[in-house]
Amino acid sequence: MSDLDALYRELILDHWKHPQHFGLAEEQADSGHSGTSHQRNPVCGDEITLRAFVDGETVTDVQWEGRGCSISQASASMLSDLVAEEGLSRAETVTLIEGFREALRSRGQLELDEDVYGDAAALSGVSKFSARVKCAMLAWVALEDAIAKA
Amino acid sequence: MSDLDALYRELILDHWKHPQHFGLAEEQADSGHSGTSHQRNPVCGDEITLRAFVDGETVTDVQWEGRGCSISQASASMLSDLVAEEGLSRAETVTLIEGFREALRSRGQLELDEDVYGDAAALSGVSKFSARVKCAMLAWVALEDAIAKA
Amino acid sequence: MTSPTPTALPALDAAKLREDFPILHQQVNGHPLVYLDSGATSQRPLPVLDAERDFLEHANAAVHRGAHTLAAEATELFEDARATVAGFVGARPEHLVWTSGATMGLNLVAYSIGNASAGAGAPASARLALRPGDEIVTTAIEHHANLLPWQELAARTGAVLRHIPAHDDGTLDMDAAADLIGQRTRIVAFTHVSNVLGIVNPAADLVALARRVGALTVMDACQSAPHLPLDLPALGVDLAVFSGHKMLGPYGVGGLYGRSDVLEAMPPFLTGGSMITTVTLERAEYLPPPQRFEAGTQPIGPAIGLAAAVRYLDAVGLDRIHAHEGMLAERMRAGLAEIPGIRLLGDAPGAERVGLWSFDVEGVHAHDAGQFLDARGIAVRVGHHCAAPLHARYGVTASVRASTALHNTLDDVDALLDAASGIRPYFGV
Amino acid sequence: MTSPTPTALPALDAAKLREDFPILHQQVNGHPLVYLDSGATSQRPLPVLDAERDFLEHANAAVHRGAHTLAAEATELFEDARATVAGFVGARPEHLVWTSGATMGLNLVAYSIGNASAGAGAPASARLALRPGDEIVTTAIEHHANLLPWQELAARTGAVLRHIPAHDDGTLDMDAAADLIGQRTRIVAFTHVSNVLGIVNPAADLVALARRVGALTVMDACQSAPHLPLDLPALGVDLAVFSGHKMLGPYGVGGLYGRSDVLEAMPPFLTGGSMITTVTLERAEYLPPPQRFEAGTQPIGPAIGLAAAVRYLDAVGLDRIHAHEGMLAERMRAGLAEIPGIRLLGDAPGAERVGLWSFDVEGVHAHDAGQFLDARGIAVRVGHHCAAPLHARYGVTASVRASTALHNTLDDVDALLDAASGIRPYFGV
Ligand SMILES: Cc1ncc(COP(=O)(O)O)c(C=O)c1O
Ligand SMILES: Cc1ncc(COP(=O)(O)O)c(C=O)c1O
Repeated sequence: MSDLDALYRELILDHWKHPQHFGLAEEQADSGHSGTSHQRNPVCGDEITLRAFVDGETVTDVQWEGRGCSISQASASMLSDLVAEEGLSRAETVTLIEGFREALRSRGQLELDEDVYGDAAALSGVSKFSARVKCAMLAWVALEDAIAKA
Repeated sequence: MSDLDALYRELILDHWKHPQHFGLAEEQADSGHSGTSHQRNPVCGDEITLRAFVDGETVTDVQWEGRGCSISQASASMLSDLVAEEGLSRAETVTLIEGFREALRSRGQLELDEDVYGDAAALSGVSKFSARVKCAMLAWVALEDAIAKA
Repeated sequence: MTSPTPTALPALDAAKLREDFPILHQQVNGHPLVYLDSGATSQRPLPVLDAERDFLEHANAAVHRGAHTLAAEATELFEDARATVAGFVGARPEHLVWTSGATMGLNLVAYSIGNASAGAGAPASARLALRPGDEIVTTAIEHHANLLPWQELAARTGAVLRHIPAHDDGTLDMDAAADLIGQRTRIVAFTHVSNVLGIVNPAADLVALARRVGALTVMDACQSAPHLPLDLPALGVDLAVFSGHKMLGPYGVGGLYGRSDVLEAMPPFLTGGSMITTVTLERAEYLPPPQRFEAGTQPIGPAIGLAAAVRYLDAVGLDRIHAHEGMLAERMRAGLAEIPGIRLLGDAPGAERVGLWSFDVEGVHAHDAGQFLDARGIAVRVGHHCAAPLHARYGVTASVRASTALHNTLDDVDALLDAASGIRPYFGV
Repeated sequence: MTSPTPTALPALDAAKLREDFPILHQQVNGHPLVYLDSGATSQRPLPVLDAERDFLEHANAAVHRGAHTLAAEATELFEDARATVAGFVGARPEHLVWTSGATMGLNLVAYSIGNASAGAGAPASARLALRPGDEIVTTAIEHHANLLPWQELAARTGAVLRHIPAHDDGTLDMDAAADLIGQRTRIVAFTHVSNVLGIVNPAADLVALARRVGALTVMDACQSAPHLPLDLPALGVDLAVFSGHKMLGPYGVGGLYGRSDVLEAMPPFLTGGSMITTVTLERAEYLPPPQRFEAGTQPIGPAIGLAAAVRYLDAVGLDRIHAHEGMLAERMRAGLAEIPGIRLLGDAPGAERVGLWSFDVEGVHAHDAGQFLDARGIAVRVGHHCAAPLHARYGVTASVRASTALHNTLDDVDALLDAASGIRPYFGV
């Protein structure tokens, strides 16, 4: 597998073309149970708006909209899938995000565990491309922020 | 003769220790017949105030006061001697100054003619020391300016 | 393409020039490096690297302030560099102010005018002062460096910022310019060549429009200085800036060219050592230009390196460079236009250009396209290239830009074209 | 001399270090060069020259804005350099802003506060705003770079500039400082080490006085950074500046250190590329620090060179350097004080110092004295060293300054002393 193919795994291109949890439902404007974050990558102008729904300590759903490169879009899609399906707690989600950040900053040293990260584990290859780490992180930073606000 | 001795000729040290035409007579404040110029070397803070007296087209006298290095002081002294004693015209003085400037900027290529420049010809050696050219020029620039004002 | 091809001159031999650039001789991701990012920063030929190093190994000293031998030698080299770089743009040494780069040069001008507007400077500075309602005209295609300083100046002074719009083909709307530049216009700031579009703007026409109303002209020559012959006094602009690192020279140095009367009227911007005549604890008096604008230790080594860079450019010949890069641009255009889904930004038929094209790949984000090219050793820039409003004008947030320099060959262009045709297939769009 | 001499460490071997400095191995006017002008600009050791050149030959590209391999590599090297240089002064990377030098750093601070005073910036910027009657306190011994920007800021805002006086022995009058720094004081700007006197000022005491009244502290660390161990966060200053070229590094780069909350509150100064989040034709929003203050292409090669310089300094050890230079200063003082007609400026008994002395030669102008020394291959600086008010304080317009670096040996000092004793005899005074 070439380096490029290791970056653009099948799974990533799939999520990019068929983004999950895409679209912010208009009627569900922010309540006590949700928080919204807007994040932007100043270099390329990519942006994301992500909303997290929290019930007590449990993150129940994630919705997002945005535009950007395949990595940033796929990452948002994979993250939403992961969090919404697992019914993680706030604390678990924060730990998840921290682990993801660490792996992506590892310059290829750390692999993401598929059992923990699901499809998002396919983003491990990004960590070798330091200029793309920000793209992959965008949604995760947004989720971190959105949960803090919810 | 060492390079240093070529710079600090006997004659220069003499003029430095015994400056000619030094002192601005208070009673003779600027009239239509004189012009005064103040010049400063910003690097070292050296300064000179020089007054030129002009009768019609003839430069009749030069007086100056100032402080600075031996080169700048000797140069002022020599210049005053030269101009005051020769009774040069404005035009001749300007030509003299231009020739002096050219020689000093020649990086050792041009020698000042003793017949024309008198004691000031001893300043030829300065042209090899580019950092000192400004010192030697200070009085000459002041005279140029003072004549223009007179 | 109306680029002048001086048939009298033999074409330059880019393959031979390449040998002077050590960085080009490497493999990237298993392919020979194809450097098509000179618009961001150029690579340095050996004579530039050597000039700076020689200076540092043999003559380095702080200039203008010392009498010792090294200091005198360094001062001469530094002032010779000023004369050389000034001469490169047709100017005299006293019309060239050293800066740390183009961004700094444009900020210098804007802040100096801001200071004049606040009452600083000599009586002559009053003519530069802006009052509320005065207008600053720039264009819709500027690099942020020639936009933000004017936004800030307008905010500080109450002046109004207006923009000459661009046509869809990337050329400036000169009819609109003629309407916009009016009695209230005090400054017209424009780029000679956009770093996204590559089109050479009609500088002389803009200068004429500004002159008609007595407005000051400020030209961003970053993307023209290394690519075409430039005679700033002949062009008639009042002020112009360029960056060393974009013209084969070092980082950390640039030039601000100014007409005597304009520089004379400008109050100081940065203050500190070496730009004063007298200083007391309470107040300071300032030297004439260019020193007035050169506070503190100047980039001495980089200035000497930049002089070597313009000597290198001059030795090759700006006419030949312009013709060569025009030829590369022509081939690039022809090839890119044929690739399905690629849209060129600023594809104005017949416009004079430098060797630079930006493009959008339908369905593929610029970052992904750039990554794909990089995997084949091709270095291009992706993003908004510090010209976000221009990209918004074209309905995109980012584009891919391939920019050439005198060392690029037709092989480089062909490598780009070959790889670019693979982008959309790879991503399956 | 109370310089700490860490007896645990073996003294540094200056003669060995000399070998790393190519420029030192030359004859000047028939004598081996004795470089005693590091206070003006330091010389660069081979690892610094090589680091910059290696980068330019192998990894050069514009940073932060590109996805291609060279750009990614250059960005990593550039940000690693930031971490290295920040670490050198005890700080974290996000607290270090690249500048083109100390003069630029001080102007950045003064203009940013000026912009805050004019209403720019975030709500937090209001706490930096100056109002008429507010006071800026600096000292009577500053370099023009730490005086003129404050004069200008005072003039722009209506603030009042006051000066902590110095005793005859060159130490600051700390009783006067305690009186001057009061409720109206908003900024206290001082030099850590004067470039004329060489005395290490009581920075921690000044910071304490400023803190008492909630004033911002700005420290000029130009002449301390290369000569003694520096921990800026521990010292407690809010902001501090230094210049690369004075600390074995390249021209064209310097650092501004700032505490997070202070940098956060400061509005932008220079505007342009790479410091924004969003830009439209009408307005821009700015990135957080440090990027907010880094408009345009940064001095990438020089930053990488500066990182190599501080690694070199660190490898030798700042404690050892401080002890070594203190020893040179001691010998210099003893020798100069014995020469009839030589008067040392700032001869404070027992003061902690760096290896630098300025002196006046009775009856001989500094220019002439410097010329005489140069004829013997000894490079010293003559003039007011951009500290005219300090010289006025001592009743002279110019002085001779001999300043050392880690490569200077006792032989260098002895050569100076031997030659200096010949000055007055040569000029017959
Ligand atoms: C104490 C001090 N402050 C500031 C400066 C200014 O530094 P630069 O000229 O590198 O900006 C210098 C050096 O000239 C200095 O010695
Ligand atoms: C057209 C144009 N103007 C200004 C700039 C800013 O130049 P610098 O970043 O060297 O200050 C650039 C380069 O980024 C440019 O391309």
